[in-house]
Amino acid sequence: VYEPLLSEKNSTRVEIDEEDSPLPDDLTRDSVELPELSEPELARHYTRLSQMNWSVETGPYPLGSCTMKYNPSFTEDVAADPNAAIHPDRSARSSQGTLELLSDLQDYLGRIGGMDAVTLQPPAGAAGEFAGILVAKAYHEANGNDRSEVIVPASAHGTNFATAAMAGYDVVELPSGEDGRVDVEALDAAVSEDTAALMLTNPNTVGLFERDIVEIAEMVHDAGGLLYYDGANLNALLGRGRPGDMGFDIMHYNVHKTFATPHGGGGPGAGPVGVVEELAEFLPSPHVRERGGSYELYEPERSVGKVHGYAGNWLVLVKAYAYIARLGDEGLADASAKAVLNANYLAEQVDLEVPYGPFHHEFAATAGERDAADVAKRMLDYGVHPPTTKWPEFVPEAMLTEPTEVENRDSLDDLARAFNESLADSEEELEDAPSRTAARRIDQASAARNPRLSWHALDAEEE
Amino acid sequence: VYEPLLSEKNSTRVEIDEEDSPLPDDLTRDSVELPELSEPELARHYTRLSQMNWSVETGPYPLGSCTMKYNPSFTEDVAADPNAAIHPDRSARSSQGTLELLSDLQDYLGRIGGMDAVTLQPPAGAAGEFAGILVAKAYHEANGNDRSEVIVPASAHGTNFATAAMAGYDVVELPSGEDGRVDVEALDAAVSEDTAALMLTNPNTVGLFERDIVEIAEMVHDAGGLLYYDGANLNALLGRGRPGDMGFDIMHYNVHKTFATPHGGGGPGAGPVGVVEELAEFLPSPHVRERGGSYELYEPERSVGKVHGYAGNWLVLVKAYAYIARLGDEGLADASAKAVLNANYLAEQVDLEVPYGPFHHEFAATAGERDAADVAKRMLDYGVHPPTTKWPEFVPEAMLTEPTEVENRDSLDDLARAFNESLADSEEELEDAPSRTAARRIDQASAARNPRLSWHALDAEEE
Amino acid sequence: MTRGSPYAPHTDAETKEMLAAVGAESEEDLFDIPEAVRFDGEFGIEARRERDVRREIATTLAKNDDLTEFLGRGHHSHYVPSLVDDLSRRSEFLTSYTQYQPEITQGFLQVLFEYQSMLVELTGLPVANCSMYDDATALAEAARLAGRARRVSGERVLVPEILREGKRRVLDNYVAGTDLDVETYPMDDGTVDIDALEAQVDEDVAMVYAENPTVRGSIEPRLAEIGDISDDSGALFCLGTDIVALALLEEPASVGADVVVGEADALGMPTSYGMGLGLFATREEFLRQVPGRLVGASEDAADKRAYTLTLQTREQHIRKERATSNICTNQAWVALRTAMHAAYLGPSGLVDLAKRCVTDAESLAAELDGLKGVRAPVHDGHHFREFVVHVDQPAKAIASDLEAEGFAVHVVGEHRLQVCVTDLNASKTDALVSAFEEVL
Amino acid sequence: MTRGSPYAPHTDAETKEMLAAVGAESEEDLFDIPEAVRFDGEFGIEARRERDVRREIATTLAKNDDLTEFLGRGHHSHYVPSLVDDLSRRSEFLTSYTQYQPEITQGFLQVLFEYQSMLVELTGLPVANCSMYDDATALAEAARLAGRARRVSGERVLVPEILREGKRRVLDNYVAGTDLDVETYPMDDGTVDIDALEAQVDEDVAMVYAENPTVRGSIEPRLAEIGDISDDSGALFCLGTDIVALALLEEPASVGADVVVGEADALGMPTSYGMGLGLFATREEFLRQVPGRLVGASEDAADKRAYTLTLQTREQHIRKERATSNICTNQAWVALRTAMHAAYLGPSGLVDLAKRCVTDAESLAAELDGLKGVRAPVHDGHHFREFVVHVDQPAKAIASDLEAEGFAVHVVGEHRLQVCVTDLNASKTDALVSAFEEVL
Repeated sequence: VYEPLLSEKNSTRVEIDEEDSPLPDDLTRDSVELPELSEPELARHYTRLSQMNWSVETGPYPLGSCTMKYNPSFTEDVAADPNAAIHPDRSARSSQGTLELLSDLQDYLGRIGGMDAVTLQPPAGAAGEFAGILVAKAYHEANGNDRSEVIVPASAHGTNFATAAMAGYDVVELPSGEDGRVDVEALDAAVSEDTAALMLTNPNTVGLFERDIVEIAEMVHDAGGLLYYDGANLNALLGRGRPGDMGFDIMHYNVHKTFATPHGGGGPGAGPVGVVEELAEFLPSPHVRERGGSYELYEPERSVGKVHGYAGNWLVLVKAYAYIARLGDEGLADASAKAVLNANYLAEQVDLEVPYGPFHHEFAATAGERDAADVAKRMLDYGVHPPTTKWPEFVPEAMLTEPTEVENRDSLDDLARAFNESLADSEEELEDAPSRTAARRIDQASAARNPRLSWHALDAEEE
Repeated sequence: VYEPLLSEKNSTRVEIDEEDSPLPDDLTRDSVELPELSEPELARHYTRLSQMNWSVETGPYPLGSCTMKYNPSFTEDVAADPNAAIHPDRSARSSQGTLELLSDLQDYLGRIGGMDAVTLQPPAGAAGEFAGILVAKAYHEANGNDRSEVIVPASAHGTNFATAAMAGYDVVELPSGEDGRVDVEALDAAVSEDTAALMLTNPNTVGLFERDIVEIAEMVHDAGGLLYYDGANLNALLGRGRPGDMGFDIMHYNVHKTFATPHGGGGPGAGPVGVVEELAEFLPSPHVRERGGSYELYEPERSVGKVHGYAGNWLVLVKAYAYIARLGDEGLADASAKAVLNANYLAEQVDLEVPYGPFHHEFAATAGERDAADVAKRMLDYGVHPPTTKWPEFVPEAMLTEPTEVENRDSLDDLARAFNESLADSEEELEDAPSRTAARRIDQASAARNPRLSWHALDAEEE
Repeated sequence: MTRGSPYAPHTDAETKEMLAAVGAESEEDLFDIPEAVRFDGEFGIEARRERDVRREIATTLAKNDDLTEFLGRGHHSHYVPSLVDDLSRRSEFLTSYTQYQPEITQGFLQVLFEYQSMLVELTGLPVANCSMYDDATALAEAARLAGRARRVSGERVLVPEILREGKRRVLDNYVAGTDLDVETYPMDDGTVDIDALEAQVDEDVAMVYAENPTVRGSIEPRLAEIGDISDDSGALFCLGTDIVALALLEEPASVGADVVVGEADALGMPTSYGMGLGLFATREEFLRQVPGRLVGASEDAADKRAYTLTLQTREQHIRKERATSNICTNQAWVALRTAMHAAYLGPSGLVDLAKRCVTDAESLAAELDGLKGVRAPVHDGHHFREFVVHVDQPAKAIASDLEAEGFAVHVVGEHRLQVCVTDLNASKTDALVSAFEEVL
Repeated sequence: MTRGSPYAPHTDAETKEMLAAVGAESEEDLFDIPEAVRFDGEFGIEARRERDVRREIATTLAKNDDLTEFLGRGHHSHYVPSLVDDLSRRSEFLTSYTQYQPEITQGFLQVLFEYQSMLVELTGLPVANCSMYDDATALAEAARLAGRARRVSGERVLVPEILREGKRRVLDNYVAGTDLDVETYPMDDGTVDIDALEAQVDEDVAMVYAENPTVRGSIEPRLAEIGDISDDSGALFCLGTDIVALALLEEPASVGADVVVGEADALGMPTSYGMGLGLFATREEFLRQVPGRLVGASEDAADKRAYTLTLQTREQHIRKERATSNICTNQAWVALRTAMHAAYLGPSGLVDLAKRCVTDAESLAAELDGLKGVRAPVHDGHHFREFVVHVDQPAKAIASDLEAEGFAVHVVGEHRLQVCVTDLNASKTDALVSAFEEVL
């Protein structure tokens, strides 16, 4: 299966001549050369390409830490409502519907996370982290209390490190404890009056609940620091534990993980941020609130300003609202229960050691003597998507697996079979994998060594 | 690629007990046993099945006489308008929008076919034929002139024969002339005062225009018969010839062929019927007309009654209207021009004899010594959909090919290559074909010999 | 790009080259049409941009009043889950043709096979076809089947006196070319007058047709007796119903139905101005007399299960004037949607939905019955979705006034309305009752 | 089915068996959460049926007034062809993840590669990434890139004094953790005051940012000079623009732009309350400083062309605190839609659309200028899509009155409005002019 590039189907140069241009020549470019194709050709192009793409509706997608849940199609209809298609610079008076929905979603998220105020502005989880750390920074500054460090466990998502650095903090990396959780003694050593915040995922990136969370929170708070919750794993806890109740001061939600908005091949997501009452005045601007039956936008008193040019990924937020409303208390709690059950059941069926536990919605198996990435490639040959591999790093040859609640037992058994048969295959078969897919193993090194990032680059190479 | 049946995924028996039923036991069944599956499971089931299906958006679909054009996706949006979702028993007063659109479409079709009045009720081409023949019958009866025969060329669509028989007529089959067209002498011999109608496709089923159409019309009319136009090949003539101008009294339109409404895997279509002024009073009931700025439904004076329980396939008609409005005069004429150009170009590239010409939008090549059906199966291995085979019967080993206007030259060249490479392959390869598709050659004889028409039948067989 | 069809991909240069390749000077050269019948006029239809067509049609359709419909009588709708729209619109389904090359159309064939299987389960009959146009044509085809397959020499087709006009008129047309005659038998309080029917049935009856529920929504209490009466005289018993009713009401096979017809589009389709999906199921004995397409299981050359259209020798493209029907294009895509919706509901959801059709109708009838000058339901017994309402005042006037209040109901007699309730309008029944109070 | 999530497929029986398989008695047993922090309360969120959620949200959104918007200022929309909705909604695209297993995600990778290629063509720069969140974050990332990659030792980032507030505030936050300082330079009659800029630029300037068109819709006439000034001092020249403007206005590479940022969602997306698609393109020299994802061509083991995410060592999941940005999830699906829309238009359609952005704005300005008490455009020179309008009366009052008439425009000063026209509202310009007359 090979679908030519658009540019290989047609390439047409359109000249921009002064005579039929509304602009003088010196304000315009000379020409544009792009593919000129008809609608039927494009329909086929993209239909074929779509069929060359794995997705949640194709089959299991057990990428650990990515939470690839089923995305209910009705949420797409809801977001396609023409009344949702409004400009952000409209008056509040003429956009009451949008503001009401945003306000309701702020409220829902607050209840789910145990947070007092929620901003919906961050357009992705990482942007949420950035907004959250800006809030922490502003809080400390407002207290005349400049702090220079953010503590991040070694097992944390890369975004935590990058975000802290982006906000100008020094990153203090906390090694994992022997049981895979935060080493409280190491934390004690790391925490100081320079500590602006500790960023924590709970359950952590191998699915373990940080049992010492109350103690951890006390330690950080005693030192005047704040506790930041990375919401990437919230799908494990719905209805059973709330970051706000555990002592977290700030958290972000990944609505494309926990609330089933589609990942769209890498985005758009949305990363709302919840904070405790004390921090509400620092939230990004504008914030939505109800006043006397109508909704308004306002700037929180000590707002950190903006992390997005407008109001974030509105259409994604609509889908998240629809999902939460569809499930309600019972559905959300059940989603987590089944996500955790599935992870536990699958781990039981897989012939691999899982060094750390008890885990929740995901588990980090170790491929042991095998190369985890090779095993993953071989799994492609068995018709499933493999788990996240070689991460987190403290698990050797990690295969971080998160089936989510949407698989049933049959499909988990299929997944397990793919694991086990891959593991039983020879080293040669693994290195040669995938051999049954349309595309064979792709040379990543060559792509990086000789970057060809456009069809222009390919054309140049051919010449 | 194999996707289990729904029933292989789950089978759940739900009992209907008197205690929680709103009906007494003797009015209800005992139980229902069907698959009980969740939304994610169904989404995957149907997504996978869809990927096991050829379609216009997958690639070329040159089925002769089927006119597989591109179906513009915007027409789906138009038909999904909530205001289109109304019940047929509404008052005319409250359904003016629907009536206006129907009236406008009647008008458009009349202009395109050169007809004076058009009914939109028939839900498919064959139903249109039936309505048309009923009109002819009613006309003759109204003239106190019972006639018993309908003349149909041997090369005609099977529906023509079946329709005439269904309406109670004896079918007189007219052999094809040596040039592939109507043999005027044979027609002369066949026409009599028993002739209710001659049903004709023009261009005919091998793409030839019936050059003697004026003479043919005269012969039939002189004998008191009517001339019926089968609209299956209208895509060849748009803007260049109108059945009404050629002497046809009645015609049907296949909107899923000519006006690009999707075929939907076999339906729904729509088969509007146009007639000349003299026959308008016989059209099915109700008919739509404008009176003083508003639209009403009425029963034509001598209406043949109904061929559909309500108003036919309304949503299909909306799509047809949208297509016609999008193209307009120039677009429709261009569609035909390109359809004819494509057929001629493709025929030129294919290493097969085309015994009859000049053809228009389709051509009947002959596979000669090869089995046309085997060649077709082999073409599947080259990644295209083959033409209609072994029909019409007067062309030996016919491969009736209609690329339509939506292919470009590259794709026609690909098609030609598939033809030619298949033809160059060995007899063995042909008989073994397809060998590269997910499903291999399917045993049709066994399916008919041992009919298994439900999962119940498969279960019974296994026991 | 060239002007002309936006869906023809040819550039001007390409057109020229292709013309050259076929040895023609212009596109017009390719048309072999005698001068006398060449059309050189114009249709006078102006091409419009996509967005303008969308806007224009939206504007036109917006002239349909925004009414809450309590309408039924054979065209019923329930809430169609978004999943059905989303998946059925996938172009591989929507833009495919009849499955004449089964090797590359297994997906659609399997869905149709599953559709057939669901109807086999629901009717209890072993053969269900892929679809007829609607309930009316399905009934008409059943009568023709009875004529071809008849076990007796009779020519009479008996139908209830209370029958939707559209159905009756289609039936009349379909049998007009045969020697069959359609007669009615009487009803009693909305359901079959069994004694009268029995008296009317003789050995010259080819088919007895009854409905459950009836067009007035009555649930037929003595179906098995109708089956027996038919069977005793050698007539075929044809039962009319719909796909949701099948999930709760007596199983057709168990009451002796030989053919089951009716509407299946109550699942899978929005209200669509009468666009339907004719269901058609029958006994094994009549397999080769079935109209329309059938999908069967088979094996491919690698011995894997596969599906294919089968028994095509019944059909017009092979059998021509001796075909069982002239049907070619059917309602395949509607059947696909209906199968998806039924699968979405599953047996629990289907049965629940059917139960609601009984209870919602009962509640609404009781509420209307409480109004002065209104009696509902007019007929005794149980109802499914709909029922007849007696109003002391002229029914037409009431209906017209209700329309002004934003509600549509059927007028079925001088003092009779008919009201249909489903999950789509169930939340508006209070408003309907208030509107009745308003206009009475 | 179990109660609970409609999207968890487990039957009760299955759940029990699975619990048994893992040796747990109940689902609760699987949660290792200390008593102290176990949540046993309720959210108080009631589950609703699909149709009820749809109805509820539709009802809420219907509270947005039905206004014809003449709004722009960085969030622009053009008519999105149905094709884009249809194809982008295909679940294989919509429900897929980042392409970490390229062997089974070639489809999405190729679309992103094509998106990058289109931007390479339009900007003239050889490197374009897969997307940033929006124009504001793209600008902010450009400043950070300038900080990392700078050729000079300077810390100053110069931006025009007329800049959308949202952009400025995001920029401020992104540079707050660096040693960069943001300063403004003056504008003259809506475009860059070249002399003032030149005077301000020194060797301590890391980046000069200019926009074409500006936020007020002015087309910048002296871009190349800005490029030269930047180049001479060793500063990076960052140009802000949008994907439609790129098709007509001067090619960024030809005026010396080192980085191009801006909005690409003017194609592919409906008006969506500011949801964006940040475009980001730059010179080869800064390739390893680029934030976000890049798709590159490569070969598979069978030597066939294939695509893959590349140069990932720039990214947070590998480089952690030394990453070029913390961005992870981006706007990939929006980029896919934008690529589809751009492909649908083709070069002719794109250029035509861009020309209309000039002519439609000119015509509307001229019409408004004809009204008493109105002057438009306020700035001389050429405009793209939008322009500033002077009104003698207070702008707020006029805007509010226009809103009552059904039109939305921007208020950008005490006596200044801003009006934006695209193909979506072009048919309503007469109505807007009439409304102006009405409210003046």
